[in-house]
Order: sequence, then structure tokens, then C-alpha cells
Amino acid sequence: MDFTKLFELVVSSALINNFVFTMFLGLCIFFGVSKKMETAVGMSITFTAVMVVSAALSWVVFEFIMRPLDLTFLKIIVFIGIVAAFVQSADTIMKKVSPALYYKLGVYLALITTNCIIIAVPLKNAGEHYNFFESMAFGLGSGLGFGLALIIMASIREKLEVADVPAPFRGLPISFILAGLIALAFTGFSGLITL
Amino acid sequence: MSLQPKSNWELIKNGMFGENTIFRMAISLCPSIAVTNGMKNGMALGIAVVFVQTMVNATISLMRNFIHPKIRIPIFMLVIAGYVTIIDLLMATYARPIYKEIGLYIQIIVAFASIFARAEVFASKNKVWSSICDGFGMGVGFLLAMLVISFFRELLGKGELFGYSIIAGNPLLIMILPAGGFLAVGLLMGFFNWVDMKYFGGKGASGV
Amino acid sequence: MITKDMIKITVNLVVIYVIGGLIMAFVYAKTSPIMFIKAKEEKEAALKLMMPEADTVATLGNWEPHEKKAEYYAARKCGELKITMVVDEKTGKEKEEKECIDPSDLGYIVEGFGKGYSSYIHVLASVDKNFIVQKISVLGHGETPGLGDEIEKDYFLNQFKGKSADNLVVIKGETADKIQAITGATISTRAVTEDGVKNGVKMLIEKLSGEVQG
Amino acid sequence: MATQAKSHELIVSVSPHVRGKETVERIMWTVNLSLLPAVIMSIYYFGPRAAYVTGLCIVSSVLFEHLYWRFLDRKTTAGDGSAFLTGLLLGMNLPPSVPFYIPLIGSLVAIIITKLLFGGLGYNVFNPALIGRAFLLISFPKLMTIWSEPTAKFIAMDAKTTATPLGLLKEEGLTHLMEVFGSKTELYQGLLWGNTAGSLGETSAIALLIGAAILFIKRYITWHTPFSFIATVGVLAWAFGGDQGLFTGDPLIHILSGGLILGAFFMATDYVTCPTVRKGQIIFGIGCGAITMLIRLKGGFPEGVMFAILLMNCFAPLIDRSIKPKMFGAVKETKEQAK
Amino acid sequence: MSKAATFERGIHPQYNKDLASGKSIAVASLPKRIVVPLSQHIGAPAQADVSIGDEVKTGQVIGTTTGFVSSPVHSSVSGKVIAIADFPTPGGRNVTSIVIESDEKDEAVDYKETPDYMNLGADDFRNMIKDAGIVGLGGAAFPTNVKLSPPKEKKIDTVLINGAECEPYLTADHRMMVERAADVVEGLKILMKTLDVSEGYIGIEENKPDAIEAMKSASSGESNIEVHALEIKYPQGAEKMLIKAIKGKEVPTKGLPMDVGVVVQNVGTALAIYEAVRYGKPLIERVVTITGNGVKEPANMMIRIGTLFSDVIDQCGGLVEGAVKVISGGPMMGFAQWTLDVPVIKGTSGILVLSEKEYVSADDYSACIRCGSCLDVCPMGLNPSQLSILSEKGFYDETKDYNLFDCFECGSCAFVCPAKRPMVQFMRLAKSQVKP
Ligand SMILES: Cc1cc2nc3c(=O)[nH]c(=O)nc-3n(C[C@H](O)[C@H](O)[C@H](O)COP(=O)(O)O)c2cc1C
Ligand SMILES: Cc1cc2nc3c(=O)[nH]c(=O)nc-3n(C[C@H](O)[C@H](O)[C@H](O)COP(=O)(O)O)c2cc1C
Ligand SMILES: Cc1cc2nc3c(=O)[nH]c(=O)nc-3n(C[C@H](O)[C@H](O)[C@H](O)COP(=O)(O)O)c2cc1C
Ligand SMILES: Cc1cc2nc3c(=O)[nH]c(=O)nc-3n(C[C@H](O)[C@H](O)[C@H](O)CO)c2cc1C
Ligand code: SF4
Ligand code: SF4
Ligand code: SF4
Ligand code: SF4
Ligand code: FES
Repeated sequence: MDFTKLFELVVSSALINNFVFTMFLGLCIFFGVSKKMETAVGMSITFTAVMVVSAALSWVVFEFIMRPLDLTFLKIIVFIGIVAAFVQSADTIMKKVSPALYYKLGVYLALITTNCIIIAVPLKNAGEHYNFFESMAFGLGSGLGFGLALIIMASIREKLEVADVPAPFRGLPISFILAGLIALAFTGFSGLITL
Repeated sequence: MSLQPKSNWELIKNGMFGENTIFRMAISLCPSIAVTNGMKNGMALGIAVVFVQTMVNATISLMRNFIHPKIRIPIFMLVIAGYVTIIDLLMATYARPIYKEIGLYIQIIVAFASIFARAEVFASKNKVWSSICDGFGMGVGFLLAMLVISFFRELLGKGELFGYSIIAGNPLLIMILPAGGFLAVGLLMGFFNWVDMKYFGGKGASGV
Repeated sequence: MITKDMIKITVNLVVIYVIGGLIMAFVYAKTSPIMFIKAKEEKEAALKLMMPEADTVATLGNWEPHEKKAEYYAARKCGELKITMVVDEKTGKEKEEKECIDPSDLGYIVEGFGKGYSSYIHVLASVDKNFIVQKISVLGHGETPGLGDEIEKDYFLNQFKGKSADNLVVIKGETADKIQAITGATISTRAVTEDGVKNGVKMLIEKLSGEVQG
Repeated sequence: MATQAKSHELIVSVSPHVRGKETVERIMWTVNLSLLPAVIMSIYYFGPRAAYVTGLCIVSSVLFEHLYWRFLDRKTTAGDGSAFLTGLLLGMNLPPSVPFYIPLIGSLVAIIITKLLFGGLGYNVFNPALIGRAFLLISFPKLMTIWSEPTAKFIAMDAKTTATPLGLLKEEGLTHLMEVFGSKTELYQGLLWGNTAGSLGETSAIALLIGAAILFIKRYITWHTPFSFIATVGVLAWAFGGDQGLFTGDPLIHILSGGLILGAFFMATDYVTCPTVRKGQIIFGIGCGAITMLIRLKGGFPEGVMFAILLMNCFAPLIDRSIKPKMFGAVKETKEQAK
Repeated sequence: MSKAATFERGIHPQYNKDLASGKSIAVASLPKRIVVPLSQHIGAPAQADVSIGDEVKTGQVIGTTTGFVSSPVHSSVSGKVIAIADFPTPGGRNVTSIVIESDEKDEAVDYKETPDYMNLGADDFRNMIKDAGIVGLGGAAFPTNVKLSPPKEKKIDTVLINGAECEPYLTADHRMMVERAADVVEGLKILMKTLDVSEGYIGIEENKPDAIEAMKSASSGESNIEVHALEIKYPQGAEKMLIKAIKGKEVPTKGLPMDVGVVVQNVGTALAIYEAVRYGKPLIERVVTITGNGVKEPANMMIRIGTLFSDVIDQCGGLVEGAVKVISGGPMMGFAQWTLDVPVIKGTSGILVLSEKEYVSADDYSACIRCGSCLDVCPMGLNPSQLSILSEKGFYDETKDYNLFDCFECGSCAFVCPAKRPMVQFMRLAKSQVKP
């Protein structure tokens, strides 16, 4: 296993090719749950976990079932099915095993399936022919990057809450502009790692 | 979501403007930035969405009496994913150059909240024809938003429209880069809110 | 009652999934051969374009620049080109089949990757039998629009014609015998010139020069 | 009673009834003034063009701010010196040879999008001048990286273009940089006086340090941000910046070039966009320094100060949220609660 | 002592103490009419013990206590009760007050003198202090006997006399320490005996060297009393800061001085205690500084409680042309008055009249520019910037995350704020909107 490559993959997917700021995925959730810090943190944790596990599951299914059977054209429905099934069972298990955790993070689980990022990770893994560990690294980096984006955004939006933003721009428009400026700052990382 | 009957035209109009996915409902946002750096891409994805949304609504509405409520979610998922797969395969075959650039986003249509939401709140409860109009309206609303955004981005960022050179000189490169996408959508959204507030007495987008 | 319900639901679900799956499979079955052929044709066209005067292009081998799969080819002129019509077994249609008789190498084509500013730049380069560059083209890249993507422009690509491997060096500023950097995109220029093309040509020389001279 | 007659004229307001003498205007104009030495040096080295570019930035910044408030029918804040300062700093961050529309677009982005849409002075999240510059750099990468050679002749209309010291260092390595400048001492001298290519206001370290000293003496800025910023850059440059292995780098080159002095003292310290808690400012400074060196040594740009500050601007609210000042009596409380 | 003791942060306003610091305490002329509010202290208001038309003597109880935390009030002149009604007080509230017209004889009730008072017990002291109506004269007017009855589990080991007088302009405590040093020390000794403690301190800011000198020599015979010079810094006199400066201890948040075993009393309070114990004299007069460039002849005066501000100011030559603001107390924490028909009460330490040139308008404030100055000065180590923004925008609940209730409204943050934000107003607004 090439650890440098894995490390680069994590860093690159978290910072340089950040899902939100350079790939534009998961924006609905990004703008939806970044209003309060608490929700942002909860979502980040849940997300990263789901991302890594579903990347791994999808990889196994894709490599060992779909590819040998030449069913790759079903990848969209299969991946979304895997994610949905995993989220559903995580929901059930968590409710049983750790109700406290479920109480904290359960709500976010429900939001996850209508989010394109979660399906983009396995799709991209399949497209780039990553191996098992690379797929997990990519899932992890993407999750961390998304979490980072959410937390930064939430902390700034809490500050914006008290700012004199002109009425037509209050809420979503200024958040978009804010995301644009953050993305502008994140271009500073470009060229750091070439993948 | 009002359930009183509306005329088909009203349904379409509602989808296009009143409940415009991007500017009003603020869902399906990713493609509004990811594929709007050129009008060609924006239009391609928009058309794909019109197709999927209309067909999904039609199919769900047709099947609405056969679907057991307990399994409605997997069924919706299958229908949506099915149409997305079809359009994905078709574009991969017949529109290769564009597909190369926006392929991932075509596949991602499967996770669009707006499609699932319309299937759930509208198509599963309404007649076929209304559902088609609703889906078509929503899809066209999305397409319009994509066109507006990509119009500004391509014009400012490349000085081109549909790839044809329109203005000479140094374009604002940033507009076709990630940051510019967010800025364009934010500014346009603010502008539409301003117009809405000033001339139509609206309260601005519901936002998230 | 409950079991009956369960069965009903299951049947309902299975039936619909099977139908859905079949429809998708049908579309896939229809499109995938076309996709496959188109991809092949595109590749052939791209290769052909690299050396228009060649009649056929044959794969010679593959190599792995930056751990990516790449191939190299020989571009050949045929002494005689025999065209026969055969019936395709699968589709049942008639199609042309070319047979190259008494081919001679015109030159070689190499696929390469250069590590650029924000992506690996995918290039094709053709050389004549003396390994002098004839033409290069950029197949794909993720460089910055307006900066790095100038590598796709003809003014840049045309510089390469007639240069030997030794002259594939980037110079910032005016130059006639070397490669002039695109202002503001030296990294991308280097990636194409020194990492992509030059390494490719060098690899060709290494692999083939014995053969050629021999 | 004589006194009673006056009662109705008494002013009633909440305590305190005496106030310190500092005002926002006073602070902003002082910062403007403290940049004067650097402006003078830029005009000396780059000629009237320097004055033209900087002036254009200032005028358009102030104008945009004024027009915006006029449009909203609110009291204008164009006179408080902050828009002037944003314009001035934007100008100081541009190369000498830019065409006229570059300052205009930069000011528009800085003032309208970055500052006023977010609510105006005090509410903006990002440093307006730096966003203005980043926007321009990304939009016009070629125009924004044409560096004129400093001529020290007041009339230098078509100066030769050249590379910045950091650009040379990154592209060609230290040895080449030495060849260009002759010796290390000459290089340091060039960097100190500003006799090197670069943005208008960033090149003369001495002039900038004079201005920074004024701000320190007036206590308008504290050591926390600039010191931790510069120290981090110095340590990292020494550790990783050399080509002969660890701890062979030359910290001074990195500290004196690439706008670090300007950035550390005048831009990272922008009240609005850095943490308010002093401890947080140290973290902010270290973050700026680390990102600067990451970009300089490993990234796609030769200089990293601008992006480093902007990236840390993103984190400032988070820092402010997590780092609270040490509260009086707080230590005891936690101990007691533990019991 | 090498370096003056102090606390962290704080501010350095212009002190302007020389307007009145050289003026010996003059005895004000007897007021013709007094207005005595029944609530001059923290706690339950007193209950009127007289009715309209009653004749009263100087020192006679006219309002009695109604609860544990409460304090009686006395008449400060002899004469006739002419009204019992609501009147404005310097604190801004209207309070039920007893109005007495002086017969100008100043006939006093018999005060019970106790020359050998040091032989009395702690409970005797507490009762005498309570009956004399003594409350904290440092400003908050907390009933002193309550402070001197700490719950058993709180072991008190130190009494601190607060002679900091950190508010600009004011000089009353200063003059008291210079002119009545021995009596103040006696007051401290009584306090120490009441609380059975062995450590007594007197803290005085360094800008009053004569007071430090006087207190040092007055206490030179007492081995367990120490005079501490304090750095000149506002709010050195706030009790938590004083304790930090002298004892090095921090009163825990939401705690009281007794949580670190300390009781703090103002100089004036100590003096009043001495007079009550030694001479049986109730709290009917106090030293007040009348100062500022808006008054013709600044002075320190012993003034009967209930004397109207207008009477006092007239005795100081009246207001100058262009006097714009009259403040009860100091410029940092005092209350601006809309009328001069308010009485001097037990907590009135000064009457400050600002002239036009000293006055700074604070109407025009702007958004917080996050300069961080307020964080640098807040003696409580709060984040006033954030608190003020949250309060300004109505996010009252969130202010609690930033320890709103630890703010004691010293005004340091407002003083330094370049945006001229009315910080104290924001703090009070938030406090009124949420429960601690
Ligand atoms: C937003 C941005 C994108 C860039 N993209 C590229 C790129 O795609 N290719 C490249 O070679 N340099 C790119 N650069 C420039 C490099 O950072 C570097 O400055 C340049 O390659 C050096 O070339 P020069 O010496 O000709 O200026 C970019 C710079 C910016 C500001
Ligand atoms: C509600 C309340 C209860 C108090 N209880 C006590 C007490 O039990 N013991 C005590 O020594 N001081 C007590 N204090 C007095 C404070 O310690 C302090 O001396 C008083 O609030 C005046 O302080 P200041 O002038 O610094 O504001 C109390 C104060 C208040 C407001
Ligand atoms: C900001 C502030 C400043 C104060 N400054 C003084 C002072 O200089 N002298 C003083 O005696 N009390 C001062 N106090 C009041 C003290 O905190 C404390 O209440 C008083 O010393 C207790 O004594 P007392 O009960 O005898 O009034 C100040 C209070 C505050 C909140
Ligand atoms: C010490 C100091 C540094 C400043 N630095 C900047 C700066 O780097 N860029 C800028 O646009 N404004 C700067 N300003 C001005 C002002 O804070 C800025 O316009 C606000 O960010 C606008 O809300 C500075 C002000 C001060 C007092
Ligand atoms: S005036 Fe205020 S600060 Fe000064 S001693 Fe009195 S209460 Fe303390
Ligand atoms: S008024 Fe409150 S917040 Fe302001 S400095 Fe004083 S204690 Fe701190
Ligand atoms: S002093 Fe005023 S402007 Fe500065 S941070 Fe505090 S409240 Fe804001
Ligand atoms: S908390 Fe309220 S009532 Fe208590 S001292 Fe402060 S302002 Fe007065
Ligand atoms: S389209 Fe909604 S999360 Fe991507």
C-alpha cells in the first residue's frame, strides 16, 4: 500500500478538491444545515462516517459483483440502494445500541439520502478505478472536507446573523456569495497536489 | 403544497417561477454551479432534468394506484434511477463530448431532492396529465435557471455564448471558475429577490 | 393477513424492480455496442490525425508514465491496401475489412501524461522514424481555463513540429529552436513538453532505436 | 432658584459619561497615514504610475462606498477612512503596470461585494482589499503577474518586466536569485529599500516597518498577529526552505519578500476580519504563517500571504467562537464545580 | 512595597481630581427642606414611621426596617413632616419619600455614646450598625449589618477598607482619609472585631499620597492593619478588583467576596460605623464631592441626607454657563440627572457637573469594528464586543454563553470603544431580558 498516495488523496479531496468549494456537490445540505454550529458539527460527523462506510461497501459490490457480471450500467440504482440501505440500518442499529447518539445524530441520517455527495463518492471511485483503500481514503477525505466546509460556514453564518446584510441578500444569496469568497480563498490551495 | 386543482398552465408556470427549484426553493443547487460555466453544458443538463422529471412524474402517477405505500420509497428510487440511467446511457452514447464534461452530474440527478419531492407530493396523488405538466414545469424552471446562470457566467467568464465569441478583450476568468459560480448565483438570487421585493411586494426566497 | 400483506408487498416490489431492471438492461444492450464502437472510432480518428499520411496504426506496446496506462503505436504506410467486405458475425451487417500488405513504418505515435498545474495532462505525440516530432495533441487535462488550457491552442502545439527530443526544453521568452512557455502557465507548458512529450519520445527511442537501426 | 431654571436642559444618557479619545475615523486615518512612507517609496521606485494606480483604487473605493449608501438612502460612511484604506491597500497590492479597469473592478469587488453586501464596516468576513486582489489575480492572471523593474527614476513609463524575488526563488532556485542580485547583502538591501520587483506597496520593508511602528506606538495594533505570523514564516522557512535539507533555509528572504511585512502588519491585523480575542490572534497568526509557507514551498503560487490571510479569515469566526478570554474568577469556578 | 498592587486590564481615564482634592471637607449649611427616600439601599424599602404633620428631631427614626436585608432611615434635621409621597431619586426611580421642613434648630435625639466601645461584642456592633441605618457608602448601598453577618460556612478572615476612589473627579474618600484617618482606622478595628478577623487592609490608589501617608501613620500602632498603595487604574475600587490587587485572590464568578473570606467596606462606611458605635450617631450625613467644570466652586462637603442637589450646587456658587450634564456619582458609573430636585442619599458619593467642553456625545455610534480594545480592558475578562452585538441585535439568550451576568457595568469597555457604542446600555438591556 502506498501511504503517501493515500495521504495525498485524503488531503486533496479534503482541501484542494474540496467537494463543496471546487466540485460543487452536496450544496443543498451545505446551505441547509450550516445555519447553526451544533447541527453543522453533528452533520459533519455523521456524514464522514457514512461516506467512508458506503465507499467501502460500494467498492466491494462494484468490484466483486457488478463488474464480473457486467452489470456496471446499474451502478446508479445500486449505489443509491446501498447508501439508502446502509443509512436505514445504521439508523436502526444506532437507535438500539446507543439511543443517546441516535438522539444527537439520527436526524441527520434521514437527510443524507437526498444528497448528491453521498452518491458521488462511489460513482467517482468507480470512475477513477480506485482500489479498496484508495476508495476509503477518498471517502474519508471527502467527508472531512465536507465537514470542514460545513463548520467554517456555520461559524461565519452565525456571525452574519447579526450583520446588517441588505434585505434582498439576507439568507441564501449572501450565503452563496460567502461560499464564493471562501472558494476564492480555497483556490490558494490549488496546485498543491496533482492527482 | 396546495392540492386544489390548478390548470395545467398554472402548474407549469408554478414550476417555472413560483417554485423555481433553484432561485425559490433552493434545492438541486449543485448543478446550478457545477455545470453552468457554459451555456451548452447548462442546457444539456437542464434538458436531461426536464426529461427525467417529466417522465418520473408521469410514471409514478400512472403507477400510483399499484404502489403499496410501505414500499413507495424504493419504488420512487427505482423509477428515478431508471430514468437517470437511461438518459446517462443515451448521452454517453450520443453526446460524447458534453458527457465527458458533465457525466458525473448527469448521474447525480438521481439524488435531486426536487425530483423526489415532486414524485412524493404531487405525482403520487394526481392524475397523469397534471403530473406531467407539473414535472415539465419544474424541469423547465430548472432549465431556465441553468440558462440564466450560465448565460452570465459564460459571457463574463469567456466572452462567449454557446462557444461563440461575443466580446473581445480580457474576460473575467473567475466567472467560469468555482468561486465565480457561487458569486453569480448569489448575486442573481439577490437581484431576483430585490426585484420581487421592490416590484411585486414579495418577501424574497424562502431560503434554507 | 399480515403475511399476505408481506407477500403482496414483496411481489409488488420484485415485479417492479425486475421490470425496471429489464428496461435498463435493454437500453444498455442497445447503447453499449454503439458506445464501444464510437469510442474505438474516436481513438482511431485521433491516432489517424496524428499522422494523416499513414494508412494504419498498430499498437506496439504499453508503458506507464505516472503509473497511468498508456500505449505507443507504429504508424504505417501500406505497400498495398486490400479492402474486403465481410459480414459481421454479431450484427449481421456488411462492413469493410482492411488488410495491409507489405507495410512500412512511417513513424510512431506515443501516448503520454505530464504532471501539470492541477491535473495530469494527457497527450499524444507523433514522431517520424528519426524521432523528430511531427505533431502533438492534447487529449485531456484539468488545467485552469484561460491559463493552462492554452496548451490546447494551435500556436502552442505548432511549436513542436520538427523538434528533436533534445530541443524539447521550455524557455521563458522568445525562442525558435526550443519551446516557448505560455505566459503565466509555465507549469503546464513544462508538463506537456518535458514531462509528457519528451519522456514519451525518449521512451520510444529506448525501446525502438535498436529495432530501427537493426 | 437659578439652578433650577436650567434643569430642563440637562442631558441624560447612560454611563459612562466620559469617553476615550479614540474614534473609528481617527484610527482609520492614522493607519492611512502610516502607509504614507511605503507609498512614497513606491512612487520613487515605480514612477507616477504608482500614484496613478493607487489613486484610482482609492477614488473608486470611496466613490463606490458613497454611491452604495446613497442608493440605499442611508448615511454615507465614505468619510470614515476605511474605504480609503481599503482602496489604498488594494492599490499597494497591485503590480505597477495594470490597465485602468483593473483598479476599478478590484474596488468594486472589495467594497461592494466583500464589504457592503455583508453589512459594511464591522461585518465583513473577508479582508476586502485582499479579496479584491485575489479576484483580480484569478480573473486576469497574466496582467496581474507582470512585474515592472523598479527604476528609481521618477519618469518610468515603459519599464522592463522582470520576476519577483520569490518568483525567481520558486522557479529557478536560490543560486539563480543570488546571481541576479549579486550577493546576499545586496539582496537584503534591495528587499529592505524596495528596490525589487513586486506589488506597489509591498516591496520596501523599511517604509512599511516605519508605518508599523507608528501603529504599535499608538497601540492600534498589538504584537499578537504580526509576531506570530512572521515568526512562523521564519521558522518554517529556516526548517523547510533550504535546498540542502532540513534547517538550511534562509528565513530573511522569506520574511522580507512577497508582501509578508505588508500582510502581517497591515492586513492580517484588520480588526474586522481577524479574531478579537488576543489568544485567538496568535492562532490566527500561526495559521497565516503556516499556510503562507505551505503555498510558497509546495503550492502553485510563488507567494502565499494573500491566500493565507484569506483562508484564515474563514477561520476567524470559528477561532473567536472557541477561544474565550480568560475570565476573572473562572479558574476557581471550574475547580469548585469539579468538587 | 516595591510595586503598586493591582488587577489585570482596566483603563486609565483622565482623573481630573485636582478640581476638588485640595478642598477640605466643609460642613454644608443646614437644608431648609429635606427629602428622605425610604429606599436608599439594596433590599426591602423601609416603612414610614411618621405621618404628615409629625414633629421630628435630628437623628430620629422615620422609616423602619421591613426585612432582613433592609435598613432604617433617619431624619437629618429637626422639623415637621410635610409630605409622604413619590419623589425622584438620583438613581432615576421615583421612590416613596418623607419630606421634612426644617425648623432650623437642628435639635437632635439623645445619642448613646460608648467611649469604651472596644469592649462590646460582635452582636452589639451589628445592632448598633443596623440601628444607625448604615449601608455601604461606596455606591451600592448594601445594608452593612447584613454584610457583617455572613453564613457560618463562610469563614471570613480579612476586612478590606476600600480607599481606592478610582472614579475620576471624586475626592470625598480622599479627604476623609486625610482628615479623619484615625477615625477610619477605628472603624476598621470595629469591623475586624465584629467579624473576628485578624487581617485588616486599607487599599489606596497611588494618586493620593497624602491619604496613604495619613492612613499609614494612623494605623502605625496596629500590627494587623496594613496600608496598600494601589496602581492608579479604573476600576481599582471595584471590590473584586481590590481583593485581587491586595489579596491576590479572585472572587469566583457569580460569587461574593465572602467566598474568598473577605469583606470589603468603603472608607465612608468605616467612618460612619465608628461614629455610630462611638457616638451613637445614625447615618444622617455623608461627605459628597461637588465637582466638575460645570460648577463654579468645586468642594467636598459634609451634607445632610435628603438635601436637594439644587441646594448643594447653590452652595458651590451655582452652575457655570454651559453646564450640560449633572451626574450623581462619578463619570464612569454615575447617573445623569434630568432634574436637580433630587436628594443626596446615602449612596451619593459625588455630584459631578460637566461643562460643554468635557461632555462627549454618545448618540452617534456605529457598528462594532472588532478592534478588541474592550476585551483588553474589561476587568472581568469578558468579551464586551460580542455581548454588545448580541444584545443590540436581540440575541439575548446567547449573551449568557458570554457570561453576561459577570459584567458589573463598570463602563471601561464603553470608555475605550472607538465606535462609541453604548456598551453599558446594551449590557443592561440584555440583563433585563434574560434571567441569570
Ligand atoms: C488561478 C490560477 C490558476 C493557474 N493555473 C495555472 C495553470 O493551469 N497552469 C500553469 O502552468 N500555471 C498556472 N498558474 C500560474 C502558476 O501559479 C505559476 O505562476 C505559473 O505557472 C508560472 O508561470 P510564469 O512564470 O509564466 O508566470 C495559475 C495561477 C493562478 C493564479
Ligand atoms: C442580592 C445581594 C446579596 C448580597 N449578599 C451579601 C452577603 O450575604 N454578604 C456580603 O458580604 N455581601 C453581600 N452582598 C453585597 C456584595 O458583596 C457587594 O458588596 C454589594 O453588592 C456592593 O458591591 P459594589 O458596590 O461593588 O457593587 C450582596 C449583594 C446583593 C446585590
Ligand atoms: C466599577 C466599580 C468601581 C468601584 N470603585 C470603588 C471605589 O473606588 N471605592 C469604593 O469604596 N468602592 C468602589 N466600588 C464599590 C465596591 O465594589 C464595593 O461595593 C465597596 O467598596 C463595598 O463597600 P461598601 O459596602 O462600604 O460600600 C466600585 C464598584 C464598582 C462596580
Ligand atoms: C490595523 C488595520 C488594518 C486594516 N487592514 C485592512 C486591510 O488589510 N484591508 C482592508 O480592506 N481594510 C483594512 N482595514 C480597514 C477596515 O478595517 C476595513 O475596511 C474593514 O475590513 C471593512 O469593514 C484595516 C484597518 C485597520 C485599523
Ligand atoms: S465614586 Fe464610584 S468608583 Fe469611586 S469610590 Fe465611589 S463607588 Fe467607587
Ligand atoms: S461594563 Fe461590563 S463588559 Fe464592560 S468592561 Fe465593565 S465589566 Fe466588562
Ligand atoms: S471597543 Fe467597541 S469597536 Fe472595539 S471591539 Fe469593543 S465594542 Fe467593538
Ligand atoms: S444585574 Fe441588573 S439589577 Fe443587578 S446590578 Fe446589574 S443592572 Fe443592576
Ligand atoms: S443537488 Fe442538492 S445536494 Fe447536490
